Amino acid sequence: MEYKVFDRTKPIGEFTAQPDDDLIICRCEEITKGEIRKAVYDGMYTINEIKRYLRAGMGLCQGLTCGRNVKDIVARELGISPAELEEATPRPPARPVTAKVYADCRGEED
Amino acid sequence: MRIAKHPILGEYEKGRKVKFYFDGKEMEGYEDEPIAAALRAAGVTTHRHTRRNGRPRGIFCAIGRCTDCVMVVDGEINVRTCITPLKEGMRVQTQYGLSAKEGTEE
Amino acid sequence: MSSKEVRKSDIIIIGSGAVGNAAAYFLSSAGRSVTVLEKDTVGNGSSVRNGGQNKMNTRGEPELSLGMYGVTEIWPRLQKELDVDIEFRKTGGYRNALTDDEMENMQKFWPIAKKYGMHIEYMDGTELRKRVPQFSERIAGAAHCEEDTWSNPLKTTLGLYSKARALGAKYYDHEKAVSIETVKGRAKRVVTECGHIYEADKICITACFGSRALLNSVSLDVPFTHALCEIFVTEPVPRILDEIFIGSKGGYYGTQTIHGSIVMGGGSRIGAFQREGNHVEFTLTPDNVPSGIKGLTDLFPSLENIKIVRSWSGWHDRTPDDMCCIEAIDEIPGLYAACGFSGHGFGISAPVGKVLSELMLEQPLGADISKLKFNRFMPIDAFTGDDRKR
Amino acid sequence: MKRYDLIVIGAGPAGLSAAIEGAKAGMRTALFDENEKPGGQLFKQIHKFFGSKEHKAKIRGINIGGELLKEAETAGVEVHLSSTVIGIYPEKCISVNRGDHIENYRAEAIIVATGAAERMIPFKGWDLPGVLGAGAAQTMMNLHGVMPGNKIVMMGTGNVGLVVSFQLLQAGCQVEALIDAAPRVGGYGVHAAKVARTGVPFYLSHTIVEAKGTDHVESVVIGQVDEKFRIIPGTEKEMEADTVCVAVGLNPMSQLVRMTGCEMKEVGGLVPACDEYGATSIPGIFAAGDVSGIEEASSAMIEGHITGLAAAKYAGWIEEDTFKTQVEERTASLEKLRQGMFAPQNKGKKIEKTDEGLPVSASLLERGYMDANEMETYPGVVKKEGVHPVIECSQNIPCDPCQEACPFGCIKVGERITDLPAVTEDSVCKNCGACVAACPGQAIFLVNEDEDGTYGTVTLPYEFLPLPQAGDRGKGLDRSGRPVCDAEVVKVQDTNAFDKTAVLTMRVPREYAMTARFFKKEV
Repeated sequence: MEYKVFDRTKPIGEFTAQPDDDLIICRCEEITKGEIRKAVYDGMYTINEIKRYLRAGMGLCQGLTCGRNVKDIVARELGISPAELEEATPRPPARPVTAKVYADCRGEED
Repeated sequence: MRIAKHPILGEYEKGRKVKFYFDGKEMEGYEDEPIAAALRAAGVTTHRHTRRNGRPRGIFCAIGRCTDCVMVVDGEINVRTCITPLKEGMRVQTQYGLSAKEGTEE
Repeated sequence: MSSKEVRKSDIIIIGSGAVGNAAAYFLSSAGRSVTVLEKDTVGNGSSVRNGGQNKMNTRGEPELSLGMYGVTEIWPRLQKELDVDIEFRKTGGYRNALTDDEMENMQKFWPIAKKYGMHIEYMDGTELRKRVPQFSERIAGAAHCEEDTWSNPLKTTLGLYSKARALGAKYYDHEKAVSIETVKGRAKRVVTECGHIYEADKICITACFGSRALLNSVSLDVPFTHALCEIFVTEPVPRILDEIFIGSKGGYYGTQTIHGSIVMGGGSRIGAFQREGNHVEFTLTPDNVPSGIKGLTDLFPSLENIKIVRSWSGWHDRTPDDMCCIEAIDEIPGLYAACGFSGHGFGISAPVGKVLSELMLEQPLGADISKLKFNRFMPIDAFTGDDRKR
Repeated sequence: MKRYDLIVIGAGPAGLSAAIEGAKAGMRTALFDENEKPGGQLFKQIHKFFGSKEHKAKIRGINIGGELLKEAETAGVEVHLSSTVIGIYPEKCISVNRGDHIENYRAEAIIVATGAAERMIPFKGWDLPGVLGAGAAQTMMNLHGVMPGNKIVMMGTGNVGLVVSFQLLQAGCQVEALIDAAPRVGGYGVHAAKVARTGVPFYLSHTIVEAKGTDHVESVVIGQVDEKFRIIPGTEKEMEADTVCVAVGLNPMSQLVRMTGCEMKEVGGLVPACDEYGATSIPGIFAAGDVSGIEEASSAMIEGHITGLAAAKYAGWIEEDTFKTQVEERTASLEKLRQGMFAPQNKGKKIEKTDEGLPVSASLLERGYMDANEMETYPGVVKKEGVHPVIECSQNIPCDPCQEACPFGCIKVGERITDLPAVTEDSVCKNCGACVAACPGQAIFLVNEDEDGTYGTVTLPYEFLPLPQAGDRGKGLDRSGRPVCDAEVVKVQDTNAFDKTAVLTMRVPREYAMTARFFKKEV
């Protein structure tokens, strides 16, 4: 699907605080709703940017829990539907893997 | 908090009873059940305190995805207790940020 | 925007990586109107696919002036001026050697380093392990370089963007520049894939490997190739090491970030399956990352029990001499470019952006870039097979 | 690199079914799952499934899981458990964490059947221990035999919320309340009714304001919401609870399939854009089950079979003709399940009338149980002399075991599997209880409205411990769980054929025979 990229030159107004800004959204990195909302006004319009800027979705669970909620918050600030935002890029390993295990890579022999 | 007998499942198949240590305190659980299940049965619900705000956390997804239930197990941090099988003599410690509190080893 | 409309500004920058954003930031700060064109989304290329290191100890001499400009002036300045903490630290770094030969080879750098005011200390394996006991017994010796630094590539790239944008730089996403057009012999216009036209007196190309096609559009070339690099990062762990570390000739490197995770990476030199449609978001074969992890756990055995949480990859734009190109292009006035960073560009991205801004603002340059010209590459000597340079 | 003909990721209902088809077609098939046990969510689903015989209706999920696994092994599927696929790479290659090392494999075709993960909504205190997914609670009690808590507030009245609430009751927990921000119950009415009749209150148009506590949930504040889901000030209400279960929907686990770079689409969750057989935009990569769109396990199984066939055809293991005939059969079966009020095409629609043109019970949707005066509208509820079935089934759902259960022809579902069951006119009920035990919705009662001029009897399904005994005295509870009359247990049937649904007959004053629907022993 084609994701619409928000026109970064179009103003989206000023950040204004909301009463539930202190709500934790990314549980692993303890990133709040307010931090995510503020980042949008700093110019972070994609989920990958939010992740790189704040670490939301970059913790131990790699965004499995908060991904959807971050998307909803960002979309709301941008005034678009969450479906228009691409989710953060999923990357291996899909679950944490101990370095020792990861380094022992087999599979050449049949 | 264990279910003695379930109307549909009857009695649960469990491994042998084993001893383990939670923050130095001796506890009992069944071999190969998740550490988190043994702790919940023993009434322990706080697995760790978060790094940034020191908030208590416990079981959340129970299938190894959310990583909220991580603890220090046999000295290793960030062990997902909901999918890590309990073994005889395991040392399980509450995780504070990235480590266990000193003095909770034995 | 209608296809006929022309968007005008003082300066157009093509590519919103760390270099492009740094240039945009310095130029906007100087009051110029800047347009940044990005083919994908902001800073989604090699600027966020690197380990954040500025490995002064492995740079070629032509880049050292830029490197020192960064270490002493530009990076500390960004750390203060940007609205985000880019985590710039003068960490110092260890570069390791497995054999005495390698060690000897490494020591050849000393007089050059001295010339640029760098502080390097050489030590044998025993001394190294006295300082950092976690290093492998297999390491024969190491060089410690005081000028090695680290900054967070994600926050730097986005922090520069955010600040440049706040200062008025206009960013356009998914706006792939396809050609540069000249008017009366000067670079003047940029045409994008969807037919939009942008106009400025100065056009600056900072588009990583995309730069080559753009240069080709005005009949210029720089001979760089694609090379795959892999990065992987661990869970955060209590502090192990402040310094950055660089493996021996394998080239893999690592740093423990302020957050506590260890960011490691390198290039396996295996870039199989580069066929059309195979995307490079995370590496192309499943062997690359494990082989890198194996190398680093051999170097640093205590990493063994730490969990890897994420891996990804990207392209290098690799030149024949592994050094970048940066200049105001003589042949076409108004055209500026910086590319070919060969896998170690992030460490000098901030000073390169600054020097680009100095070129465009016609200010004295903070670093000597005279040996980094585009036309330095020549065919090898056909008789001896040696490299030749202009 | 080791090359299989088919690799299936995820040993849930879809993955197992897909692997079975691949192996049956002769493909060298490997199935990987990160869990220690196969079956995906099936082994947590201890309730009887809806559908028809061909969909394994009235069989409990756990037993279906066992059957599927056996079938897979017989077909020759290599089942690799505790084997987490950590990445999919170009050229149909995967990396698997085998516990102490990584192994890479390639295949001609890969089917991704990674299922779904629970969706979570943040509220104040949602990170406190004691707040957990409803699926997590299910895992704790049904797999590990541990109660997730004592006093539980359930957030969400979709099928997961309703089914897990019932399971919590079965595990011996107290369910304090069912909360939903929507104005109507989201799941099957019959699932709601069986929870409501035990006395659990439903709070529709309500949400959780806050979970309070220092180290653990100690209480929960709920509040009423307006049509824009904003809390109406002054409606807050605090209830004591130590656990909050969140059941607000599922998200497809699309991480792995997205690593292939295939095209995705948004349908209430990000799913791969697949053709009707599960082929993604990348040749040789397929998706089946919840990862390609959230549905019931029964649908996932059929989808798995279809996708398995498609992969076999793709790699040249079956001919076009065989593929066509087999897929047609499966598709017809799937279509049956995708009918009725809760069909995917009706998602989010407000349905006012049944297919029969009867008004949908408003009380059921707003409070979780039907009002007595709405009852007689439905074809399953008739008043008759002697013992007769009373089928409190008021929504068109794809389910028909009741019709087959009655050996005496008392129950008829009709043309379509979704038609409301009716009690046939001239039939004679022998009070055997088979229909009571067979109904996956526990919505059938055998009622004798007037036994002797004073008392009537009600025969009802009972899946709790301790099981009451004949002679036990207590209260008859109405559909809302309110004690309405004295009751005495006169018979308890608990045969193997009933598969752990005990059938309990209680004697109540005859004026309560059409009201009392649950028995609570006096303590």
